[in-house]
Amino acid sequence: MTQDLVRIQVKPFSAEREIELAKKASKGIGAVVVFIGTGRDISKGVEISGLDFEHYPGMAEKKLLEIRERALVNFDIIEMGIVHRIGKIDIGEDIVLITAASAHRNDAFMACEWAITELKRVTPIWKSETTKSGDVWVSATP
Amino acid sequence: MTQDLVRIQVKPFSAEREIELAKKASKGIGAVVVFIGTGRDISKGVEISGLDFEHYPGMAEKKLLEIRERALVNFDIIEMGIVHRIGKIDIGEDIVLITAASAHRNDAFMACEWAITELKRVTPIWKSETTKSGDVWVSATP
Amino acid sequence: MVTVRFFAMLKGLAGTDERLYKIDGQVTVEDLKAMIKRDFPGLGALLDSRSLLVSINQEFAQKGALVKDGDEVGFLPPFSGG
Amino acid sequence: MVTVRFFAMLKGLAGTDERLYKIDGQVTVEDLKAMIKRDFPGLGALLDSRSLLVSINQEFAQKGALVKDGDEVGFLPPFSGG
Repeated sequence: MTQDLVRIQVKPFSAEREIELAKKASKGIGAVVVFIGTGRDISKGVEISGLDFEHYPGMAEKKLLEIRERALVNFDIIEMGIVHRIGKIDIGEDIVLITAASAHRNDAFMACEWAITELKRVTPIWKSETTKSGDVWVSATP
Repeated sequence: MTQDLVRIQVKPFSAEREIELAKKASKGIGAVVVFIGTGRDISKGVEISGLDFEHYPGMAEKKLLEIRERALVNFDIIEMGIVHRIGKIDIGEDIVLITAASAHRNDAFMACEWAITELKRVTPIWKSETTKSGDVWVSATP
Repeated sequence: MVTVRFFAMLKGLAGTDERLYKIDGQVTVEDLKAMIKRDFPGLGALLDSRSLLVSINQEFAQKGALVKDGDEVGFLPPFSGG
Repeated sequence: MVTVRFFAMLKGLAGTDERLYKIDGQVTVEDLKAMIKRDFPGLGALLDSRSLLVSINQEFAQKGALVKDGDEVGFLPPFSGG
Protein backbone atom coordinates (compact mmCIF):
# COMPACT_ATOMS: atom_id res chain seq x y z
CA MET A 1 0.00 0.00 0.00
CA THR A 2 2.66 2.49 1.05
CA GLN A 3 4.80 1.36 -1.89
CA ASP A 4 1.88 2.31 -4.12
CA LEU A 5 1.41 5.68 -2.45
CA VAL A 6 5.06 6.75 -2.56
CA ARG A 7 6.91 6.23 -5.83
CA ILE A 8 9.56 7.51 -8.17
CA GLN A 9 8.86 6.56 -11.75
CA VAL A 10 9.67 7.41 -15.35
CA LYS A 11 6.17 7.18 -16.76
CA PRO A 12 3.50 9.84 -16.33
CA PHE A 13 1.07 9.49 -13.44
CA SER A 14 -2.67 10.09 -13.27
CA ALA A 15 -3.89 12.66 -10.74
CA GLU A 16 -7.23 10.86 -10.69
CA ARG A 17 -5.65 7.57 -9.72
CA GLU A 18 -3.44 9.10 -7.02
CA ILE A 19 -6.41 10.88 -5.46
CA GLU A 20 -8.45 7.67 -5.45
CA LEU A 21 -5.54 5.80 -3.87
CA ALA A 22 -5.30 8.33 -1.02
CA LYS A 23 -9.08 8.38 -0.53
CA LYS A 24 -9.16 4.59 -0.09
CA ALA A 25 -7.64 4.97 3.36
CA SER A 26 -10.88 5.96 5.11
CA LYS A 27 -14.48 7.03 4.68
CA GLY A 28 -13.73 9.70 7.26
CA ILE A 29 -11.82 11.72 4.66
CA GLY A 30 -13.53 15.04 3.98
CA ALA A 31 -10.72 16.93 2.26
CA VAL A 32 -7.99 16.09 -0.21
CA VAL A 33 -5.38 18.68 -1.11
CA VAL A 34 -3.20 17.95 -4.11
CA PHE A 35 -0.01 19.68 -5.17
CA ILE A 36 1.17 19.17 -8.73
CA GLY A 37 4.48 20.57 -9.92
CA THR A 38 4.65 21.01 -13.69
CA GLY A 39 7.37 21.88 -16.22
CA ARG A 40 7.37 25.64 -16.90
CA ASP A 41 8.63 27.10 -20.16
CA ILE A 42 10.62 29.79 -18.37
CA SER A 43 13.08 29.51 -15.50
CA LYS A 44 14.72 32.61 -14.04
CA GLY A 45 14.00 34.45 -17.29
CA VAL A 46 15.52 31.78 -19.51
CA GLU A 47 13.45 29.88 -22.07
CA ILE A 48 13.25 26.16 -21.35
CA SER A 49 12.35 23.53 -23.93
CA GLY A 50 12.50 20.43 -21.75
CA LEU A 51 13.54 18.94 -18.42
CA ASP A 52 15.45 15.89 -17.30
CA PHE A 53 15.37 14.58 -13.74
CA GLU A 54 17.89 12.31 -12.07
CA HIS A 55 17.65 10.77 -8.59
CA TYR A 56 19.76 8.82 -6.15
CA PRO A 57 18.03 5.43 -6.43
CA GLY A 58 17.22 4.02 -3.02
CA MET A 59 17.98 7.13 -1.04
CA ALA A 60 15.43 9.32 -2.86
CA GLU A 61 12.66 6.75 -2.34
CA LYS A 62 13.62 6.43 1.32
CA LYS A 63 13.42 10.20 1.82
CA LEU A 64 9.96 10.35 0.25
CA LEU A 65 8.76 7.51 2.48
CA GLU A 66 10.13 9.36 5.50
CA ILE A 67 8.32 12.55 4.48
CA ARG A 68 5.04 10.63 4.34
CA GLU A 69 5.69 9.02 7.75
CA ARG A 70 6.59 12.34 9.34
CA ALA A 71 3.54 14.02 7.82
CA LEU A 72 1.26 11.29 9.23
CA VAL A 73 2.79 11.82 12.69
CA ASN A 74 2.99 15.61 12.70
CA PHE A 75 -0.26 16.60 11.00
CA ASP A 76 -3.81 15.50 11.61
CA ILE A 77 -4.08 13.78 8.25
CA ILE A 78 -5.35 10.34 7.32
CA GLU A 79 -3.23 9.58 4.25
CA MET A 80 -0.49 11.01 2.06
CA GLY A 81 0.84 9.99 -1.33
CA ILE A 82 3.94 11.27 -3.14
CA VAL A 83 4.89 10.50 -6.74
CA HIS A 84 7.89 12.03 -8.51
CA ARG A 85 8.84 11.43 -12.10
CA ILE A 86 12.40 11.11 -13.36
CA GLY A 87 13.88 11.14 -16.85
CA LYS A 88 12.87 13.46 -19.67
CA ILE A 89 9.80 15.60 -19.05
CA ASP A 90 8.22 17.97 -21.55
CA ILE A 91 7.06 21.50 -20.77
CA GLY A 92 3.54 21.35 -19.37
CA GLU A 93 3.91 17.79 -18.13
CA ASP A 94 3.51 16.92 -14.47
CA ILE A 95 6.69 16.32 -12.47
CA VAL A 96 5.54 15.67 -8.94
CA LEU A 97 2.22 15.08 -7.23
CA ILE A 98 1.49 15.08 -3.50
CA THR A 99 -1.88 14.20 -2.02
CA ALA A 100 -2.85 14.91 1.58
CA ALA A 101 -6.17 13.56 2.81
CA SER A 102 -7.76 14.56 6.11
CA ALA A 103 -11.09 14.96 7.88
CA HIS A 104 -10.83 18.77 7.79
CA ARG A 105 -9.22 20.89 5.14
CA ASN A 106 -6.74 22.93 7.20
CA ASP A 107 -4.74 19.83 8.09
CA ALA A 108 -4.54 18.67 4.47
CA PHE A 109 -3.43 22.12 3.26
CA MET A 110 -0.73 22.38 5.92
CA ALA A 111 0.57 18.86 5.40
CA CYS A 112 0.64 19.14 1.61
CA GLU A 113 2.51 22.44 1.63
CA TRP A 114 4.97 21.16 4.22
CA ALA A 115 5.57 17.97 2.22
CA ILE A 116 6.51 19.69 -1.03
CA THR A 117 8.80 22.11 0.81
CA GLU A 118 10.43 19.21 2.63
CA LEU A 119 10.70 17.17 -0.56
CA LYS A 120 12.68 19.97 -2.18
CA ARG A 121 14.91 20.24 0.87
CA VAL A 122 15.81 16.61 1.56
CA THR A 123 15.21 14.48 -1.51
CA PRO A 124 18.22 13.72 -3.72
CA ILE A 125 16.64 14.58 -7.04
CA TRP A 126 18.25 16.89 -9.59
CA LYS A 127 16.77 18.78 -12.51
CA SER A 128 18.49 19.58 -15.77
CA GLU A 129 16.91 22.19 -18.02
CA THR A 130 17.28 22.20 -21.78
CA THR A 131 17.96 25.77 -22.94
CA LYS A 132 19.15 27.28 -26.23
CA SER A 133 22.70 27.11 -24.89
CA GLY A 134 22.43 23.46 -23.92
CA ASP A 135 21.45 21.38 -20.90
CA VAL A 136 22.02 23.04 -17.55
CA TRP A 137 21.83 21.46 -14.10
CA VAL A 138 19.68 23.55 -11.79
CA SER A 139 21.52 24.13 -8.57
CA ALA A 140 18.53 24.75 -6.31
CA THR A 141 14.89 25.71 -6.38
CA PRO A 142 13.11 27.63 -3.66
CA MET B 1 -13.76 29.30 -21.13
CA THR B 2 -14.70 30.79 -17.74
CA GLN B 3 -18.07 29.04 -17.97
CA ASP B 4 -16.14 25.78 -18.31
CA LEU B 5 -13.89 26.56 -15.37
CA VAL B 6 -16.63 27.59 -12.94
CA ARG B 7 -19.66 25.34 -12.75
CA ILE B 8 -22.40 23.92 -10.57
CA GLN B 9 -23.55 20.53 -11.78
CA VAL B 10 -25.37 17.38 -10.74
CA LYS B 11 -23.03 14.88 -12.34
CA PRO B 12 -19.64 13.86 -10.96
CA PHE B 13 -16.57 15.72 -12.21
CA SER B 14 -13.13 14.43 -13.12
CA ALA B 15 -10.18 15.87 -11.20
CA GLU B 16 -7.96 15.03 -14.18
CA ARG B 17 -10.10 17.05 -16.55
CA GLU B 18 -10.36 20.06 -14.21
CA ILE B 19 -6.59 20.12 -13.74
CA GLU B 20 -6.01 19.95 -17.49
CA LEU B 21 -8.52 22.75 -18.02
CA ALA B 22 -6.68 25.04 -15.57
CA LYS B 23 -3.27 24.13 -17.00
CA LYS B 24 -4.38 25.14 -20.51
CA ALA B 25 -4.17 28.80 -19.50
CA SER B 26 -0.37 29.09 -19.84
CA LYS B 27 2.89 27.21 -20.29
CA GLY B 28 4.21 29.39 -17.50
CA ILE B 29 2.29 27.34 -14.93
CA GLY B 30 4.66 25.55 -12.57
CA ALA B 31 2.28 24.65 -9.76
CA VAL B 32 -1.32 23.50 -9.50
CA VAL B 33 -2.95 23.17 -6.10
CA VAL B 34 -6.24 21.30 -5.97
CA PHE B 35 -8.73 21.18 -3.14
CA ILE B 36 -11.33 18.41 -3.19
CA GLY B 37 -14.09 18.25 -0.61
CA THR B 38 -15.59 14.79 -0.22
CA GLY B 39 -18.56 13.29 1.62
CA ARG B 40 -17.50 11.99 5.05
CA ASP B 41 -19.34 9.21 6.85
CA ILE B 42 -19.34 11.10 10.15
CA SER B 43 -20.38 14.67 10.91
CA LYS B 44 -20.10 16.06 14.46
CA GLY B 45 -20.10 12.51 15.77
CA VAL B 46 -23.22 11.46 13.88
CA GLU B 47 -23.16 8.70 11.28
CA ILE B 48 -24.05 9.92 7.80
CA SER B 49 -25.22 7.70 4.98
CA GLY B 50 -25.64 10.27 2.22
CA LEU B 51 -25.72 13.97 1.32
CA ASP B 52 -27.98 16.19 -0.70
CA PHE B 53 -26.99 19.67 -1.87
CA GLU B 54 -29.28 22.48 -2.91
CA HIS B 55 -28.24 25.84 -4.36
CA TYR B 56 -29.75 29.18 -5.28
CA PRO B 57 -29.59 28.89 -9.09
CA GLY B 58 -28.05 31.96 -10.65
CA MET B 59 -26.81 33.54 -7.45
CA ALA B 60 -24.60 30.58 -6.48
CA GLU B 61 -22.96 30.49 -9.94
CA LYS B 62 -22.43 34.25 -9.78
CA LYS B 63 -20.72 34.00 -6.38
CA LEU B 64 -18.36 31.30 -7.66
CA LEU B 65 -17.47 33.40 -10.71
CA GLU B 66 -16.79 36.36 -8.40
CA ILE B 67 -14.53 34.23 -6.21
CA ARG B 68 -12.48 33.27 -9.28
CA GLU B 69 -12.27 36.90 -10.44
CA ARG B 70 -11.20 38.12 -7.01
CA ALA B 71 -8.62 35.33 -6.71
CA LEU B 72 -7.12 36.28 -10.08
CA VAL B 73 -6.86 39.91 -8.92
CA ASN B 74 -5.66 39.35 -5.36
CA PHE B 75 -3.23 36.46 -5.77
CA ASP B 76 -0.37 35.92 -8.19
CA ILE B 77 -2.11 33.04 -9.92
CA ILE B 78 -2.64 32.33 -13.60
CA GLU B 79 -5.90 30.41 -13.51
CA MET B 80 -8.58 29.13 -11.15
CA GLY B 81 -11.41 26.65 -11.62
CA ILE B 82 -14.29 25.88 -9.25
CA VAL B 83 -16.80 23.04 -9.64
CA HIS B 84 -19.49 22.24 -7.08
CA ARG B 85 -21.94 19.38 -7.31
CA ILE B 86 -25.56 19.54 -6.21
CA GLY B 87 -28.19 16.86 -5.68
CA LYS B 88 -27.60 13.50 -4.00
CA ILE B 89 -24.00 12.61 -3.22
CA ASP B 90 -22.80 9.36 -1.72
CA ILE B 91 -20.24 9.03 1.08
CA GLY B 92 -16.76 9.11 -0.44
CA GLU B 93 -17.85 10.99 -3.53
CA ASP B 94 -16.39 14.35 -4.42
CA ILE B 95 -18.52 17.43 -3.68
CA VAL B 96 -16.37 20.37 -4.68
CA LEU B 97 -13.09 20.86 -6.52
CA ILE B 98 -11.00 24.04 -6.73
CA THR B 99 -7.87 24.33 -8.85
CA ALA B 100 -5.37 27.17 -8.51
CA ALA B 101 -2.55 27.35 -11.06
CA SER B 102 0.46 29.64 -10.70
CA ALA B 103 4.11 30.00 -11.61
CA HIS B 104 5.22 29.36 -8.02
CA ARG B 105 3.54 27.13 -5.49
CA ASN B 106 3.00 29.57 -2.60
CA ASP B 107 0.56 31.62 -4.62
CA ALA B 108 -1.46 28.58 -5.68
CA PHE B 109 -1.65 27.28 -2.08
CA MET B 110 -2.79 30.64 -0.73
CA ALA B 111 -5.36 31.24 -3.47
CA CYS B 112 -6.81 27.73 -3.25
CA GLU B 113 -7.19 27.84 0.53
CA TRP B 114 -8.71 31.32 0.36
CA ALA B 115 -11.16 30.25 -2.36
CA ILE B 116 -12.63 27.30 -0.46
CA THR B 117 -12.98 29.39 2.70
CA GLU B 118 -14.66 32.15 0.71
CA LEU B 119 -16.88 29.65 -1.11
CA LYS B 120 -18.19 28.38 2.22
CA ARG B 121 -18.76 31.95 3.38
CA VAL B 122 -20.56 33.54 0.43
CA THR B 123 -22.04 30.85 -1.82
CA PRO B 124 -25.73 30.04 -1.35
CA ILE B 125 -25.41 26.27 -1.25
CA TRP B 126 -26.94 24.11 1.46
CA LYS B 127 -26.18 20.57 2.55
CA SER B 128 -28.63 18.06 3.93
CA GLU B 129 -27.25 14.97 5.64
CA THR B 130 -29.06 11.65 5.75
CA THR B 131 -28.80 10.20 9.28
CA LYS B 132 -30.57 7.37 11.06
CA SER B 133 -33.11 9.87 12.36
CA GLY B 134 -33.82 11.33 8.91
CA ASP B 135 -32.53 14.08 6.66
CA VAL B 136 -31.08 17.10 8.47
CA TRP B 137 -30.13 20.46 7.00
CA VAL B 138 -26.65 21.46 8.10
CA SER B 139 -26.69 24.96 9.44
CA ALA B 140 -23.05 25.87 8.86
CA THR B 141 -19.67 24.32 8.27
CA PRO B 142 -16.40 25.91 9.38
CA MET C 1 -45.22 41.73 -7.02
CA VAL C 2 -42.19 40.70 -5.04
CA THR C 3 -40.99 37.12 -5.34
CA VAL C 4 -39.83 35.71 -2.03
CA ARG C 5 -37.68 32.59 -2.22
CA PHE C 6 -37.07 30.12 0.57
CA PHE C 7 -34.15 27.68 0.72
CA ALA C 8 -33.07 24.63 2.72
CA MET C 9 -34.72 24.47 6.18
CA LEU C 10 -36.74 27.62 5.46
CA LYS C 11 -38.20 25.93 2.41
CA GLY C 12 -38.93 22.81 4.43
CA LEU C 13 -40.69 24.73 7.21
CA ALA C 14 -42.61 26.94 4.77
CA GLY C 15 -43.65 23.95 2.70
CA THR C 16 -42.92 25.95 -0.45
CA ASP C 17 -39.88 27.44 -2.14
CA GLU C 18 -41.56 30.63 -3.34
CA ARG C 19 -44.29 33.10 -2.42
CA LEU C 20 -45.43 36.25 -4.18
CA TYR C 21 -46.20 39.42 -2.20
CA LYS C 22 -47.99 42.47 -3.45
CA ILE C 23 -46.45 45.63 -2.06
CA ASP C 24 -47.39 49.27 -2.29
CA GLY C 25 -44.39 51.33 -3.39
CA GLN C 26 -41.31 50.34 -1.44
CA VAL C 27 -40.98 48.35 1.76
CA THR C 28 -37.89 47.35 3.72
CA VAL C 29 -36.69 43.79 4.07
CA GLU C 30 -37.90 43.96 7.69
CA ASP C 31 -41.39 44.97 6.54
CA LEU C 32 -41.42 42.05 4.12
CA LYS C 33 -40.32 39.70 6.89
CA ALA C 34 -43.29 40.79 9.01
CA MET C 35 -45.63 39.97 6.12
CA ILE C 36 -44.03 36.55 5.73
CA LYS C 37 -44.26 35.80 9.45
CA ARG C 38 -48.01 36.41 9.33
CA ASP C 39 -48.36 33.80 6.57
CA PHE C 40 -45.79 31.38 7.99
CA PRO C 41 -45.67 31.67 11.80
CA GLY C 42 -43.30 28.69 11.96
CA LEU C 43 -40.58 30.69 10.19
CA GLY C 44 -40.36 33.39 12.87
CA ALA C 45 -37.31 32.14 14.75
CA LEU C 46 -35.30 31.49 11.60
CA LEU C 47 -36.25 34.80 9.95
CA ASP C 48 -35.18 36.66 13.11
CA SER C 49 -31.94 34.70 13.46
CA ARG C 50 -28.78 36.80 13.32
CA SER C 51 -27.23 34.24 10.98
CA LEU C 52 -29.91 34.63 8.32
CA LEU C 53 -28.74 36.40 5.17
CA VAL C 54 -30.93 38.21 2.71
CA SER C 55 -30.53 38.78 -1.00
CA ILE C 56 -32.30 41.19 -3.31
CA ASN C 57 -32.12 40.23 -6.96
CA GLN C 58 -29.46 37.64 -6.12
CA GLU C 59 -27.11 40.08 -4.38
CA PHE C 60 -26.60 40.30 -0.62
CA ALA C 61 -28.67 43.04 1.02
CA GLN C 62 -28.90 44.63 4.45
CA LYS C 63 -32.07 44.09 6.44
CA GLY C 64 -32.97 47.76 6.13
CA ALA C 65 -32.65 47.66 2.33
CA LEU C 66 -35.63 48.71 0.25
CA VAL C 67 -37.59 46.19 -1.80
CA LYS C 68 -39.57 47.37 -4.79
CA ASP C 69 -42.07 45.84 -7.17
CA GLY C 70 -40.51 43.18 -9.39
CA ASP C 71 -37.68 42.34 -7.00
CA GLU C 72 -36.70 38.83 -6.05
CA VAL C 73 -35.89 38.49 -2.34
CA GLY C 74 -34.08 35.45 -1.03
CA PHE C 75 -34.04 34.39 2.62
CA LEU C 76 -30.85 32.43 3.04
CA PRO C 77 -30.11 30.17 6.00
CA PRO C 78 -26.41 29.75 6.88
CA PHE C 79 -24.57 28.19 3.95
CA SER C 80 -23.09 24.73 4.12
CA GLY C 81 -21.53 24.23 0.69
CA GLY C 82 -18.01 23.06 0.05
CA MET D 1 36.66 -0.51 -0.78
CA VAL D 2 34.51 2.60 -0.50
CA THR D 3 32.07 3.35 -3.30
CA VAL D 4 31.90 7.04 -4.11
CA ARG D 5 28.88 8.18 -6.10
CA PHE D 6 28.59 11.39 -8.09
CA PHE D 7 25.33 13.01 -9.17
CA ALA D 8 24.10 15.75 -11.50
CA MET D 9 26.82 18.36 -12.24
CA LEU D 10 29.37 16.42 -10.18
CA LYS D 11 28.79 13.38 -12.35
CA GLY D 12 29.09 15.51 -15.47
CA LEU D 13 32.35 17.11 -14.36
CA ALA D 14 33.82 13.80 -13.13
CA GLY D 15 32.80 12.03 -16.34
CA THR D 16 31.63 9.07 -14.26
CA ASP D 17 28.95 8.33 -11.70
CA GLU D 18 31.03 6.10 -9.48
CA ARG D 19 34.58 5.52 -8.26
CA LEU D 20 35.97 2.97 -5.86
CA TYR D 21 38.54 3.97 -3.23
CA LYS D 22 40.64 1.67 -1.14
CA ILE D 23 41.03 2.97 2.41
CA ASP D 24 43.02 1.80 5.39
CA GLY D 25 40.78 1.47 8.43
CA GLN D 26 38.60 4.55 8.77
CA VAL D 27 38.88 7.95 7.14
CA THR D 28 36.71 11.04 7.46
CA VAL D 29 34.55 12.40 4.68
CA GLU D 30 37.06 15.24 4.42
CA ASP D 31 39.94 12.77 3.93
CA LEU D 32 37.95 11.03 1.20
CA LYS D 33 37.29 14.37 -0.47
CA ALA D 34 41.02 15.07 -0.60
CA MET D 35 41.57 11.73 -2.34
CA ILE D 36 38.83 12.52 -4.86
CA LYS D 37 40.24 15.98 -5.58
CA ARG D 38 43.58 14.44 -6.52
CA ASP D 39 41.83 12.22 -9.09
CA PHE D 40 39.37 14.87 -10.26
CA PRO D 41 40.88 18.34 -9.88
CA GLY D 42 37.86 19.84 -11.68
CA LEU D 43 35.58 18.87 -8.80
CA GLY D 44 37.42 20.94 -6.19
CA ALA D 45 35.16 23.97 -6.08
CA LEU D 46 31.97 21.92 -5.93
CA LEU D 47 33.30 19.51 -3.29
CA ASP D 48 34.31 22.44 -1.11
CA SER D 49 31.02 24.28 -1.62
CA ARG D 50 29.05 24.90 1.57
CA SER D 51 25.89 23.76 -0.23
CA LEU D 52 27.23 20.29 -0.98
CA LEU D 53 25.62 17.53 1.05
CA VAL D 54 27.16 14.17 1.79
CA SER D 55 25.54 10.80 2.43
CA ILE D 56 26.97 7.62 3.89
CA ASN D 57 25.02 4.50 3.01
CA GLN D 58 22.20 6.69 1.71
CA GLU D 59 21.76 8.70 4.90
CA PHE D 60 22.89 12.30 5.36
CA ALA D 61 26.27 12.59 7.10
CA GLN D 62 28.41 15.38 8.53
CA LYS D 63 31.68 16.17 6.84
CA GLY D 64 33.66 14.92 9.84
CA ALA D 65 31.83 11.58 9.81
CA LEU D 66 33.89 8.40 9.54
CA VAL D 67 33.85 6.29 6.42
CA LYS D 68 34.76 2.61 6.65
CA ASP D 69 35.36 -0.21 4.23
CA GLY D 70 32.22 -1.24 2.36
CA ASP D 71 30.50 2.13 2.76
CA GLU D 72 28.78 3.97 -0.06
CA VAL D 73 29.43 7.70 0.00
CA GLY D 74 27.31 10.08 -2.05
CA PHE D 75 28.38 13.63 -2.94
CA LEU D 76 25.14 15.49 -3.47
CA PRO D 77 24.90 18.87 -5.19
CA PRO D 78 21.96 21.07 -4.09
CA PHE D 79 18.68 19.31 -4.85
CA SER D 80 16.26 20.59 -7.44
CA GLY D 81 13.43 18.10 -7.34
CA GLY D 82 9.77 18.96 -7.04
